[in-house]
Amino acid sequence: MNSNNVKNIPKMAVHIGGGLTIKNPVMAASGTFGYGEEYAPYYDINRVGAVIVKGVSLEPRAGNPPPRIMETPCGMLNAIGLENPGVKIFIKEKLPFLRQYTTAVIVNVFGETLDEYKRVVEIVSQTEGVHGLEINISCPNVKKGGIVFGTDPDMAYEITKEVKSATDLPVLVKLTPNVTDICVIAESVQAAGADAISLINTLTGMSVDIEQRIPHLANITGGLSGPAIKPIALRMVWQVAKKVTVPVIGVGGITSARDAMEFLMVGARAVQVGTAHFINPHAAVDIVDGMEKYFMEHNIRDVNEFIGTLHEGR
Amino acid sequence: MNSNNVKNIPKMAVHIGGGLTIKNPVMAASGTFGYGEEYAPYYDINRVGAVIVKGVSLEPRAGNPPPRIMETPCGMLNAIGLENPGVKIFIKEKLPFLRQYTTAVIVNVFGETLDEYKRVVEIVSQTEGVHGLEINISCPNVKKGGIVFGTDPDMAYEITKEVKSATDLPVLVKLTPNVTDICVIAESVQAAGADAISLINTLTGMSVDIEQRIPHLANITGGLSGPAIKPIALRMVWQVAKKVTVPVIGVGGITSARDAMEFLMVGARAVQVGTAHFINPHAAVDIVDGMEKYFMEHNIRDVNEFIGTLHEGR
Amino acid sequence: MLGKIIRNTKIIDGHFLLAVKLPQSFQTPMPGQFVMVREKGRLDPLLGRPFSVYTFARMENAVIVEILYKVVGKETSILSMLKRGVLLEIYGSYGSAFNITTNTKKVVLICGGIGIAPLTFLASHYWGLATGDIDVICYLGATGAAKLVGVARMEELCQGVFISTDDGSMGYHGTVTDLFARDVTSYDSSNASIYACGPRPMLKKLSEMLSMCALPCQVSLEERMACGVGACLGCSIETYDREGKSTYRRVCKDGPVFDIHDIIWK
Amino acid sequence: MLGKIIRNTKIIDGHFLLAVKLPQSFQTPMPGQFVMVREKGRLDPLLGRPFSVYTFARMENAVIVEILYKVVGKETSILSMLKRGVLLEIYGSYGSAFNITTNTKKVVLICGGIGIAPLTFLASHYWGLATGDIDVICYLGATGAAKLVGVARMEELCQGVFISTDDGSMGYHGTVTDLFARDVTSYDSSNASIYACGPRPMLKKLSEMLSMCALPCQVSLEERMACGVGACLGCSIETYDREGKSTYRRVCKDGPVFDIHDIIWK
Ligand SMILES: Cc1cc2nc3c(=O)[nH]c(=O)nc-3n(C[C@H](O)[C@H](O)[C@H](O)COP(=O)(O)OP(=O)(O)OC[C@H]3O[C@@H](n4cnc5c(N)ncnc54)[C@H](O)[C@@H]3O)c2cc1C
Ligand SMILES: Cc1cc2nc3c(=O)[nH]c(=O)nc-3n(C[C@H](O)[C@H](O)[C@H](O)COP(=O)(O)OP(=O)(O)OC[C@H]3O[C@@H](n4cnc5c(N)ncnc54)[C@H](O)[C@@H]3O)c2cc1C
Ligand SMILES: Cc1cc2nc3c(=O)[nH]c(=O)nc-3n(C[C@H](O)[C@H](O)[C@H](O)COP(=O)(O)O)c2cc1C
Ligand SMILES: Cc1cc2nc3c(=O)[nH]c(=O)nc-3n(C[C@H](O)[C@H](O)[C@H](O)COP(=O)(O)O)c2cc1C
Ligand code: FES
Ligand code: FES
Repeated sequence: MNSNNVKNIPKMAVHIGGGLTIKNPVMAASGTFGYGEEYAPYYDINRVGAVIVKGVSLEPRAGNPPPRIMETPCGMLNAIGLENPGVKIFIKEKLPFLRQYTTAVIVNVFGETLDEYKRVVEIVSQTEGVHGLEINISCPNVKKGGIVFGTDPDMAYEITKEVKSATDLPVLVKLTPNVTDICVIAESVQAAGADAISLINTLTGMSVDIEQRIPHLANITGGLSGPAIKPIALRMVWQVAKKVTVPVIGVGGITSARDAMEFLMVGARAVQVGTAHFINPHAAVDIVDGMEKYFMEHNIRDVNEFIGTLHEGR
Repeated sequence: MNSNNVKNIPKMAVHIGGGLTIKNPVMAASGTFGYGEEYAPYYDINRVGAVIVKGVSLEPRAGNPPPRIMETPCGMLNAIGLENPGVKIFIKEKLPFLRQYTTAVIVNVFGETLDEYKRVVEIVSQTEGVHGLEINISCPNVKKGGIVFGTDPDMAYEITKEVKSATDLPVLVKLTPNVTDICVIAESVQAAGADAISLINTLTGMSVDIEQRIPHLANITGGLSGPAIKPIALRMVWQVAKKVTVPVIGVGGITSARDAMEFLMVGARAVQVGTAHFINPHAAVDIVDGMEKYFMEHNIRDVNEFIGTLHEGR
Repeated sequence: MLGKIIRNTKIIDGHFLLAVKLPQSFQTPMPGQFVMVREKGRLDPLLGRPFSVYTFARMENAVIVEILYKVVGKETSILSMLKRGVLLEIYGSYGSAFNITTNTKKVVLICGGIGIAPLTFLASHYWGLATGDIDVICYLGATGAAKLVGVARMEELCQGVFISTDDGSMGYHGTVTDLFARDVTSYDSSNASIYACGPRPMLKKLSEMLSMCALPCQVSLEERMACGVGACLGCSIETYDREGKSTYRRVCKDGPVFDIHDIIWK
Repeated sequence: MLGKIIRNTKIIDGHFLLAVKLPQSFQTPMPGQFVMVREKGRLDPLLGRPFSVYTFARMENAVIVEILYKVVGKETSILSMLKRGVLLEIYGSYGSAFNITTNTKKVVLICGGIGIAPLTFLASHYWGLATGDIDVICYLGATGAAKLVGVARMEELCQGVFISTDDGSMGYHGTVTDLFARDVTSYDSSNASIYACGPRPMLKKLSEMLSMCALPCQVSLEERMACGVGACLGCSIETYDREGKSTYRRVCKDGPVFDIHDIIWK
């Protein structure tokens, strides 16, 4: 019985575009996993498919003034403001830690200008131990940041093109959900050469303290993440997966293996686990385990057999 | 003490545009309160500021096949498909019931063409006992329905214009949140003559049954409502209230007096209570009571003193 | 309306009996009617869940409603862990009730699994009629002996209780519809009334069986609900209208009790 | 990590003592460190909440952590209603600890309200050092006598406990910083170590007071948290870096214990 089970361990590897195959379809989402070190005491990073590090920019950024987070029903708002030590310190001080693992390291990058995007990408691409790039064209927290790029198909196209010309690494482009038609943006970045599309980033939200009559966040608005947004993320992944040919990576509100499988079923090639880490530091590994267990119980031998198997008719 | 309290009962009336003043700023949101009859056994409808009836169209509509609803984290998806008996039967069989109350009756209307909108509006406007119209340009459930109008500023302008020319009733235009820039749409409908702006309608979402490998809703996608969306609704109301001069009416995830007051504080002139009715049939009245109590405790004599009092700086 | 849990105990594996104390103002339910239940203050799960009234007692200083429930998902799991003293929000009584008639000789109850709950309440009403000339016969189906719930109470209320199990571990080996099928010809449309509640496939099969004879049959249906009062149109199902055309009806308001032949089974 | 509630009892109005049994693998906490706590399986409230370790015991077959908490909002209200046997998700021990030194003669603890929790754990460590030549003195402030919590335990661990209440209902009439101000000159920077925890205005005032003398002071700060491990950058506060320039530091990872003079008080 037992040896039989071992034989039946499902194949979990997935190809997420640009020639990059990861060992299983569960990644840590950018900004929720730091640079890996913080969560390393809680589980073996080798167990997840990829780690996407906190967004990195050309220069260091201090981020927004506190308070930066607030809880909302089944969700949270954050206005970190893309605080990061800048690409140079990232490479020198943060990246070496992640090199010790066999897990793919994907560097999330952003900039305030096309040129900045390009320059960060160039620097990261010359560095060893990086397996892919995720381009954040969608961060809603910084006034001059990603929001403009990610909501306009032409600018999204331009950035993608620019980034692609600056690197040989696989490029995941991460979209913002704060748009009228997510498919237009997705098709645009695909046309510009994106190797994969990650979605969604956070939805812009707000919350106020009626006693003090002030917003809970110093930045006034913040990005909504967590289970609350899962239905929206799932819908967008489903829409986009039908429209594009490149792999789609689903993110938004995933806290369990079942959540993750919902995304795979509507067509995501892989998923990212974000806010769930905060409520359970082992979330990503628990999800890998839960998925493997489900596949074994249901005699699914390869996760690729499961992806996109939703029956839309009744 | 007691007589003092009575004297201190705060003034709750608010003007919500087009000359329409309602007795307090709490309304029942369209589609969540039927035509009033269903909730009448649970509280005195005279206690709320206005009742907005389920969306009415020119011809009867059967709605979407079941299943039509699914719960999500702190929210729910619905794909009712705007089922309604059509404007004629509505006027004959549903409206008379609501006439017995002193509460304002606002009729939510929609159509699939400009002409349909206009014709429903004309018919409703010739009817006694209607105090205002709410134009749903935002329902995401019907493929050929409101979604197209509400996401395009020009079409939103056109409908509003058309509707305004067909009625003397105050016209609330209800916006969809599934857009890149809610302010553009809001400004557009204001320019076309909208007397007030209601927001938000539901966000498009989805949920799937991984065992059966089918979407939970027969319609595949549905509209997300409930506490989960409150931060998004609040942010949009805040943004729009800063941009337009007409009254803004906040709706989305309000379940308590505190929630309602958050909306007033960011600039909403009134609020609508939707999904909360399902979890507590007295929700709207409880909110009126809670608000009055809060105002008395905080020595606020008129709700209008409270509206828009958020301090944005720190 | 707030109710306080006074008992919430496991009856058999995965099935609980919940007793809630409610204020006097709680409206007296009729068999087939249901209540919407949630834990006070919780926003996740958000919506209340419908449960049939299993027993009801109005006393000098309290009203007590009992609910017999099966743990199947999110809310029922949470419910099963709540202890005495916890407050629930309970709204009701909602929905249509079974039509109770004295113009009958044989009342036949066909229960699949937890479908026994509303039919037990119905049986207690026939028992309460105490006419002496109506026989209440109950057919009770479960997947196996270990899943049979509420038998003892049914036996107290009925003149006959016949059991079937899918695995043959008790009573007739087969489905409850098959068990009933063996007797169906012994009932006469002029003096028998059938009531059924259970999983949809069971009711569908029953409907097919009964389409061949003229026995009147009322069924209680289940559907996901939001409001429970007919306002949201979320629980609609396809039915035949008077002219035989398809029309949506709300399980919460137009039902949950329907004439079995009005339903378009899918 | 799952922990089981073994006790959760009200100590005084609005304050509870929670004891949780954890597996042996739970890492031994140091004074000042905290744990993130939530009810198992709940998604609303979503995030865990940080609580200082109040007491800790590693025994043959279990580890027991005690938390002293005050009910202030959503999660703490829910916590206060949980009964023995309920499962909690507990992660930790997180954050920096108070620097414990034997190179001191007077340990001064300044506690505002529930701020007594981490300082009690600290006191027990000094008590455990059992050097015999360190005096632990505690200044304890509360709004009123009825809100004083944890005094008895503090008294067991300290050489002196001085109480202040805002309303004068017990001890010194005034704030705990005012009470301490009367004695501050009696402490000497060469042999006294100050530790403080309490509401921000209290710590700010203390900081101003201490800016005039050279007494070393460590404070434990509170901030809303998401991850608790330093990954989300959600709990940052403004501090001075080595060159005296403003820099953000994470309360969860770089703190919660800071040198009082490193904080930019707002
Ligand atoms: C009028 C009526 C009376 C009912 N009476 C009883 C009763 O007396 N005892 C009892 O145990 N149950 C009864 N039910 C069923 C009960 O409402 C569901 O079991 C309950 O809603 C499941 O909630 P959950 O959160 O545990 O499951 P979920 O996590 O919501 O869902 C688990 C599974 O149950 C299905 N389900 C969810 N809601 C319903 C529903 N309303 N009806 C049918 N299936 C559903 C889901 O599709 C899913 O497959 C009744 C339902 C109705 C409509
Ligand atoms: C390192 C650390 C140790 C702590 N130790 C203890 C302890 O031992 N005992 C104890 O009772 N409390 C302690 N706290 C405070 C405790 O975390 C908060 O009281 C708790 O998070 C409130 O949760 P809630 O859901 O009840 O309140 P909410 O509903 O979230 O908020 C209620 C009010 O409390 C404020 N608040 C929320 N979270 C925090 C927070 N993390 N810090 C300060 N204020 C907050 C909110 O701004 C709001 O005004 C500690 C906090 C930190 C950061
Ligand atoms: C605290 C926090 C910080 C984040 N920082 C980044 C970031 O730097 N770059 C980025 O692309 N996304 C960032 N995100 C977005 C997440 O990667 C993810 O897209 C989003 O949170 C939705 O997923 P979730 O609901 O699983 O968290 C951040 C999210 C959170 C909560
Ligand atoms: C079941 C249901 C039906 C609805 N029907 C309508 C409708 O007919 N017309 C409309 O403008 N909005 C409709 N809405 C949207 C609500 O009026 C409201 O804008 C939305 O639900 C957000 O508010 P809430 O979170 O308080 O429910 C419906 C919402 C629900 C849940
Ligand atoms: S549940 Fe709302 S109409 Fe039936
Ligand atoms: S709470 Fe996440 S960094 Fe401190």
